[in-house]
Amino acid sequence: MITVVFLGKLADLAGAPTLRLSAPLDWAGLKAALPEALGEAVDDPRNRVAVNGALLADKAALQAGAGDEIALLPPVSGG
Amino acid sequence: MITVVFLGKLADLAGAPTLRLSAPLDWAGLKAALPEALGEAVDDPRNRVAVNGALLADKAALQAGAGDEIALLPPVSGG
Amino acid sequence: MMRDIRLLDRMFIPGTLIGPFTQANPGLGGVCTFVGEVRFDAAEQGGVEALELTHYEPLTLPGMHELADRAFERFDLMGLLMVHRVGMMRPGEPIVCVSAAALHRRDAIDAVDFCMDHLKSAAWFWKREKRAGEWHWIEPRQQDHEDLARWQ
Amino acid sequence: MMRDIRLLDRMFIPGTLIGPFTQANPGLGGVCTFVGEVRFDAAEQGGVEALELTHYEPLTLPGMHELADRAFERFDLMGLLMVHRVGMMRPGEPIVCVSAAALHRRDAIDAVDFCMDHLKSAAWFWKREKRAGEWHWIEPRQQDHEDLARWQ
Repeated sequence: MITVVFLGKLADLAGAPTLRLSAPLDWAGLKAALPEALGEAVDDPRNRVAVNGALLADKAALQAGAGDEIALLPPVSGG
Repeated sequence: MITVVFLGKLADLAGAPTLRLSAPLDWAGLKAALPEALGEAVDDPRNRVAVNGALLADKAALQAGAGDEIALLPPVSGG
Repeated sequence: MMRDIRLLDRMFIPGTLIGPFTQANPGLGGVCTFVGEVRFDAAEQGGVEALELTHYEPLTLPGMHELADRAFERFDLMGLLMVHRVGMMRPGEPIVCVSAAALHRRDAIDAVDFCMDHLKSAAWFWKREKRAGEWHWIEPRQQDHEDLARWQ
Repeated sequence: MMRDIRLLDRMFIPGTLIGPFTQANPGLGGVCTFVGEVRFDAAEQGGVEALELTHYEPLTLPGMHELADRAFERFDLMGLLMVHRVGMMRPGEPIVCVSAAALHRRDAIDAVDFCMDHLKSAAWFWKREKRAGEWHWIEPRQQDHEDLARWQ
């Protein structure tokens, strides 16, 4: 299984802070597994993606396997 | 009498923090009453003069009477 | 070199951090400290009832350490303290404390300014406020982006 | 509006001033504080044994009040604390403490920066240091003049 973590507004859209999906997943596979509104939102270039704490320069290059954690990160809003 | 207060380096030159002189005093009178090295030093445009806590825009306009306090102020060096 | 970078999930009292931090940097010329608190905001704007700060563990603390590294490279510092609250907070509670010790005040003040601008709009935090019972996500203000751009 | 401008002729502990100052400004967004200490300087430079700060009563405190007035005019402040030591000090002792409380951090940080630059080279203080038993008058550094010029 792969854990998907939603931060900020994306957690509201997802209705939960995390989701468990079957491995493996590429970017198209992840989007297909998400509700439509959320799939569109994560495509927004302002939303970043990290795998196991490492930010991806190019989301489309996502490759995640069993035990990996994918984080979907909207723009930050700090202290 | 008029009290003359020397601050900073001027106190070193004067050898004392204050001096009492007879009233009245104008700028020429004050310089004449000071040791030569000190008289020259107070002429330096970087050294300012205050009478009773009010800075003089033009030292040459000094007019002090009995009970007045003249302060001779070298450039500041702060905290 | 004193370096103290932390995320805290409960209330803290800045003075209890700053005293020991200052003591730990003997020979310093100056210490600059900024403490940010959760604002109340006016009742007519629907006063803030609570603030929640979410972070993402694998990115947030490492990001603060990278920011500290950059501050040490950019300024001549003796010590740096950077503490940020996460979780649920009430108005009036401290949310962030940055303190920099240096031989000269310019380095201390600028380092605090630099760290605060980056924490405010370039660190991995997501903030939402509760007003009149409703949660609202907060975006960095235009001013925050302009402040950040000063360092680029 | 909290405003506390003082000359002190004995040792003070900045934390004992900053805590009450922060408490006195409820609803603030941030507090920036700078504390300057008497530096030791390296022994090879003839380490500082003592520092004496002379002031001229009729000008020094009124000058600090004018500086505070200008800070309140220039920045959007809720409170300002400005405390300066005079007299004889030893290395490691606090010599100046400026703290500004504001709704937004930019005002708090800039007000402290502004006050410090002016206290450092445009306030009525004369400073001398004792090194190897000899007293030396201190002049503002070139950097101090450049810092001051930023505000003009």
